[in-house]
Amino acid sequence: MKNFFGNPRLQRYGRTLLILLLIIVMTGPEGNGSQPTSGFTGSFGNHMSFFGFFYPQRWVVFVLLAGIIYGVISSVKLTVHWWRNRAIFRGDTYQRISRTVVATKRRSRLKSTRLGFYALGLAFALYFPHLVTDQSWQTLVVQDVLVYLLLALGLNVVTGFAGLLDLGYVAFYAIGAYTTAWVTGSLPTPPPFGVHWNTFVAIPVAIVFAMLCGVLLGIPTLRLRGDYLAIVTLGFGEIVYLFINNSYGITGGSTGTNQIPFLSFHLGPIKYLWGLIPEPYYYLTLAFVVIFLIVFSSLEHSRVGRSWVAIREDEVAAESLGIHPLKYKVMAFAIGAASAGFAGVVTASQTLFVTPPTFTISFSINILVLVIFGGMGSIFGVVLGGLVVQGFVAYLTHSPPSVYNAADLYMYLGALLVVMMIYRPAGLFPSRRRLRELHLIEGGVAPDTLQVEIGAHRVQEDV
Amino acid sequence: MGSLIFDVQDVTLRFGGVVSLNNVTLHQNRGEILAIIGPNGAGKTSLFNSLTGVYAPQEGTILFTNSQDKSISVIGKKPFRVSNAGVARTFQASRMFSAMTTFENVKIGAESHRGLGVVGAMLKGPATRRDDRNSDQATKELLEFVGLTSQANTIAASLSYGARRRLEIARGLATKPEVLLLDEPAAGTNPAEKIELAQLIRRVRDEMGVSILLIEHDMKLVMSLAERLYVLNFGSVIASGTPDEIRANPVVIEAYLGSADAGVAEETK
Amino acid sequence: MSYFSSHFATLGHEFWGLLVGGIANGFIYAMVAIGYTMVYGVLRLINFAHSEVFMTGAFASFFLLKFLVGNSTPNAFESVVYLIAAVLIGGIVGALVALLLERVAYRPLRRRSAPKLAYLISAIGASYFLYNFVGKEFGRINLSIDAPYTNNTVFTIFGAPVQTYYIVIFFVGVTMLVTLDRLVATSKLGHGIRAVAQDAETASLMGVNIDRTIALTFMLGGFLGGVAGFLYSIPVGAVYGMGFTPALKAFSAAVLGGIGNLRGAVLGGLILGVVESLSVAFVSGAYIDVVAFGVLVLVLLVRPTGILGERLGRSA
Amino acid sequence: MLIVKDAVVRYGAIEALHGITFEVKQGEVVTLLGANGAGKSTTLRMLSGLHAPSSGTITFEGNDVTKVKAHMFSSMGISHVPEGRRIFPQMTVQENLEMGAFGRKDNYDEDMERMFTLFPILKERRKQLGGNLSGGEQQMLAISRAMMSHPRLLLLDEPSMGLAPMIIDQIFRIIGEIRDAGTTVLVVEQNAAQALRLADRGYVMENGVIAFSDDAAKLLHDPRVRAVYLGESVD
Repeated sequence: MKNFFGNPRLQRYGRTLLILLLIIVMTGPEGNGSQPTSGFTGSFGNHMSFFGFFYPQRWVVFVLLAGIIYGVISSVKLTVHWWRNRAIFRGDTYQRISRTVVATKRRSRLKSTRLGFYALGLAFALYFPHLVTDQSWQTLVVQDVLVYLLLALGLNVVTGFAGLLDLGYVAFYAIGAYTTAWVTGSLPTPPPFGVHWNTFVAIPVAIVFAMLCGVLLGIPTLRLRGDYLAIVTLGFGEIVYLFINNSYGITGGSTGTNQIPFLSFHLGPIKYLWGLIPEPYYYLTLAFVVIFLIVFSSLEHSRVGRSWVAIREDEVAAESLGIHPLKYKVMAFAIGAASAGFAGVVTASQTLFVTPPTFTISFSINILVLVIFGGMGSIFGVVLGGLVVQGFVAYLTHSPPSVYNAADLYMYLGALLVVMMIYRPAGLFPSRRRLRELHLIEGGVAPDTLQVEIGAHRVQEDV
Repeated sequence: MGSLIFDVQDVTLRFGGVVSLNNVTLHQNRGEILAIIGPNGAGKTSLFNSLTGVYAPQEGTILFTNSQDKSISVIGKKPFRVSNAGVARTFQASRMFSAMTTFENVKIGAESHRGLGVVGAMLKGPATRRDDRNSDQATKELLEFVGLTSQANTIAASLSYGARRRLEIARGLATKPEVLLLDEPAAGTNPAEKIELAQLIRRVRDEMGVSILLIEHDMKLVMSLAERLYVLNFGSVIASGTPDEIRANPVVIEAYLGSADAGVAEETK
Repeated sequence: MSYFSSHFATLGHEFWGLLVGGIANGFIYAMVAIGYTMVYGVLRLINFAHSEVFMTGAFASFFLLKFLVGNSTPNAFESVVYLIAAVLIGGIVGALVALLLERVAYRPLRRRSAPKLAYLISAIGASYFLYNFVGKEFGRINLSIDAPYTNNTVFTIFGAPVQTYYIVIFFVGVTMLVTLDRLVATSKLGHGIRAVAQDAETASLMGVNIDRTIALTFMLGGFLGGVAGFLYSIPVGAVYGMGFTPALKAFSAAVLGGIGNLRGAVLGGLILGVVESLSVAFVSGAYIDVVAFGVLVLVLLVRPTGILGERLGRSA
Repeated sequence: MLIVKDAVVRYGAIEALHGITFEVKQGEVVTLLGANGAGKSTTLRMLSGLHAPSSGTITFEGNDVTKVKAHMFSSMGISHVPEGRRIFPQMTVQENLEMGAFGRKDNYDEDMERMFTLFPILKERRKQLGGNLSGGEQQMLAISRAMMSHPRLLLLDEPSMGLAPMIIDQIFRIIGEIRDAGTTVLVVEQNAAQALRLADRGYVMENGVIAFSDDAAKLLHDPRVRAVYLGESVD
C-alpha cells in the first residue's frame, strides 16, 4: 500500500489535482463567514456557496485549461530534451555547474542582445502614449507600472545585490511621499522655514530623509541574521503606518492630505507645469526609470557591487579580505531606502494626495514579487518581470474579468511567491551569477551566507 | 630581519568544556616561512582563527607588528581590521567566491582596502575608472604570478584543487599583506601540484617579501619548505625547531604515529 | 515631572487590572511564541506564516461554536464541553495548517537544500496567500465569536475584577504549556525534536527520522498557535488579517526569552504581555502595538540571545 | 558482514571517493588509515547513509543497504561514532545515552548500567550537559551512546582526535573490550600504531582510493605506512 502511494506518477497526478482544486476555489465567488455552511446545505446556484465548489461550469473550464497548460508545458519540455544532448541533461550538480561555466562564455553575446532589448524597449516606451491614447490607461501605466519599476529597482539593490530581505520597504516609500507633502506645505506640520517649496525641492530632502531612516534602522539590525532583519523591517513598516495613520496633528492621520501641488518648473524664462494630463508624467517617470537603470547597472558592476556579491557568497572570506560587511550592508539598505523615498516623491507629486492605506506592508510584498518574479539581482530581469506582472495587474485593474476581484490580488501574489520559490527560485529572467550561486549552494559547494552559525558552542572542534 | 611579525603569548581558547588552545606561546620572525604541524584536532585552525580575529581567545596576547614598527593587538579585533593591518589568509576548505570567475575573485582582494565610493560607483567618474583599471592591472599581474592567467575567466567552483589553492593565495596577496597565513594549502592536490605549490610559496616570500605562516599535513612539503616549525598537540605546543630537529624528536613521532611508535621507527630503520 | 507622576498615578490606580489583563495576553503570546521557537529550533528559520496558523485556529473555533452554541445559552456542563471542543478544533486545524505549510512551502525547498532567503520568501508568500484566501472565503469582516460562557466577574484581586475569560485563558494556557514542556522533556518525540535542534545529522545517526520530526514540530507549534488564536478571538472576534500583529508580538516574545528556548518563549510572552499592558498608562492606545516592537529592537541591540539564552533544544 | 564494492562518493562537483572496495568480517576490528583528506571519514559517512554513493554497492549481512536512509541504520545494527564526537551539547549525559537507544522499544536500563561500568566517569556526570564535558569524556560518551543501540557493527571516526595519550590508551582498551563482547568494529584512525595494535586488518587510503591493505601486524612494520604519515620517501 505504501508503495502504491509512493508512486511518483500518482503523486504528480495528486499534486496536479490539488492545484486544480485550488485554482477553482481561488477563482470562485466570494464566500461569507456568517453563513459558512450554506454551500453544503443550500442550492447549487446560490452565490453564498462555500468555496465555490459547486459550479460545474467552472470545473469544465478549468479541466480544459489545465489540460492545455499541461500539454504546452510537456511539449516545451520535450523540445528542450530533444534540443539538448540527453547525456548532458542530467540533473546533478556537477553537470549543472559545467553547463553554467559554458554559459559564461556566451556572456558577451548576451550582453549585446540585452542592449538591443533595452534600445527596442526604450523606443517602444517613447512611442507608447501615441499607441494608447486612453488617458486612464496612461495614468495606470505611470502609477501602477513605472513607479513600481522604480521601487523594484531599488529593492533589487537590497534584496538582489546584497541579499537582505527588507519587508518594511514601503515605510521608506511613505517617508518619501509624506516628506513631499511636508516640504510643499500640504501637511498640518508647517513646512521647513515656513516656505511652501517647489515639489522638486522635495526630491533631495526625501532622499536624505529616507536614507537617514534606513541607516538608523540598518546599523543595529544588519548585524543580525537575515531572518531577524526581515521581521524587524516588517515591524518598522507597521510602525510607520501606525504613525501616519494616527498622528492627525502631524501627518493628517487617516485622511492624509490632497493638497500637494502639481510638479512645476520655473527657472527664469523657462516655465513648465505638469498638469492633469498623464502624458508628461509618463515621460518624466520614464526618464527616472532610465536613470535608475543606468545608475544601478554601473553600481552592480563596480567595486561596491562586487563587494556585495562577495559578502553574499561567503561573508567570512570577504571579511578576511578586509571588507567591512556591516558597512556594505548598511549602504545597500540606505540606497534601497533612498530609492523608495524618491519613488515616494514621484507618486505624491503625481497623485497629488497621500493617504495611509497606500502604505501597508502588503505593498512591500507586491514590490518583492516583482523582484522575485523577474530574478533577484538581475536588473534586466527585474525590469522585464516588473513589466509583466505590473502590466498584468494594470490590465486587471483597468478591465477586470468576472473571475477576478481586486481585493484578491494579494492572494494571487502570495501564491505566486510560493510557486516561484518551489519551481523557479532564481526568477524567470535570472542573472547568470545568481543562478550559478543558487546551483552551487544547492549542490553544497558554496556556503549559504544566511546560514552563518551564531553560537560559539556549536563550533565544537576545528579539524 | 630578526624583528617579530607575530608575537603570541600564553593564548588559551575554550569552547564550552573543550580547551582548543592551551597556553600557546610562539613567535614568527619577519620574512620567515614558519610551519605549524600537529595531528587532527590539535588546534591548528583554532590558532589561525585566533590570529586573524575570527575567534577571540579568553586569555593571552597576540601582537602583530607591521614593517613600520606599528603593533596592533589582534585579540578582539574584527577580521577585516586584522586584514587591513596586513594579515592575509587562506582557508582549510578553500573558500573562494565560487560563483565568480578567477579574475573577479582576485580583483575583490585588490579592491577591498579602498573606501566605499558609492557615488563614484554609480556615476562611474574618472577617478573610479582609474581605480578600476589599476585593480585590473594588479589582478592581471597576480594571476600571472601564480600562473592562472589562462584560467582568468573560469568560474572558481570548476577549478582544480591545485588551481583553487593558487587562486586563494593570489586573492590574499592582492590585499598587499605583510604576512600570509596558509591553512593546509596542499590538501587535495596531486604530487605535481604540490611541487608547484611549494615553489610558489617560496617565491611569494622571496619576490614579494611576504612572511609565510603555514599549517600543513603533508610532511614532505612542510619539511622542504619551512625554516622553523612548531608542533601542536591537544592545544599545546609540544615541540619547536628546525625540520631536522623536529624529525628526530621522539615526542613528535609519538604524537603522529602513536605511543608505541618510537619502537616501530627503530625497527623500520 | 508632573507628566510622569500623573501617569504613574493612573498606573497605580489600575495596576492590578492591567496586570491581570497583561498576564492573560502574555499566555496567548507565549503559546504563539512556542511555535516560532520550536520551528526555529529544528530549521533555524522564522516561520513567517505562523500568524496564519493562529488565524485559522480562530476561524475553526468560530465555526464550531457557531454550530454548537448558535443562539442558545449553554448550561455549565455544556459550556465546559463546548470550550474543550473549541480548543481542540482550533488546535487541530492549526496543526493541520502548519503541517500543510511545512509540506508546501518548506519541504520542497529542503529537498534541494535551498538558500535560507528562499524559505523566508516562500513562507511570506504562503502567509499572504492564506490570509487573503481566508478573507475571500469567509468575507473580510469581523466575525464575532459565540463564547460558550457568560463573561462574569469571578473574583477580584485588590479590587481588580478577574473575569471568566481570564480564568479560561489561565487554565488552558497553563495546561497547554505544562503539557508541552513535559512532552518535549520526557517523550521520545520530544527527545527527537531536541536532538534534531542540536545536531540534525547526528540525530539521524541515532535513528531519528528528520523529516517526520520536523513535520511533528510544525504540528505541535501549530496546535498551540491555533488554540491561542481561538483564545485571542473570544473577545475581539475573528477576521482575516488578525494574525499579523499578535504574531509579530509573539515573535518579539520568543526573541526576548531567547529563541529556540521553550521556557524562554513562555517567560518572554508573559513579560511582554505585562509590559505592554502596563504601558497603556504611558502610551496612547493607537501606539500600544509599538511597545512590543520597541522591546524587540531593544533586545536585539542589547542581548540578541534573549533573557535565557538561545538554548536550542534544551529541555530546561 | 560488510562488503563495499566500487563505491564512488561525490560532494557536488568533487569526487571524494573514486571507487573503493573492501570488506569487514564478523568479529573483526578493521582499521582505515591514511593522511588527512584521504577519504576515510567520507567512507564512514557513506556507510551510515549520511552520504549516498553515486555508484557502487554496500552490502550488510547479505542485504543491499546502498540506498538506505541514515535514520534506518541504527536499527539495522550499524552505529556510527562521528568525527569530532558530535555530542548533543544541550542534553545531559543520561539524555545523550537515551538518544543512543532512540530506535529501541525494549528496556535499555541494563545497557545504560553497562556503559556506566565501562566508563565510571559518565555515571558521575550523568546530570551534566554534554557540552560541558572535556574532550575525553565526550569521546567516551559518544562511544557509549553508539553502543546503546546494540550494534553488530560499530563505526568509529578518529576516536583519539585531540585527546591526551593516557585517555587514548583508555579508549582503545575499551574498544578492545567492545570487540571481545562480540561487536565488529571499523575504526578510522590517525594514530596508526595504536589502531594497528588493536586491529586484525588494516586498509590504507590515499587520495580517495585504497592504496594497499594487509594484516595489522604486518602493516605495523610496513615502511609505506610511515611514509604516508610523515611524508618520508620510501627507499
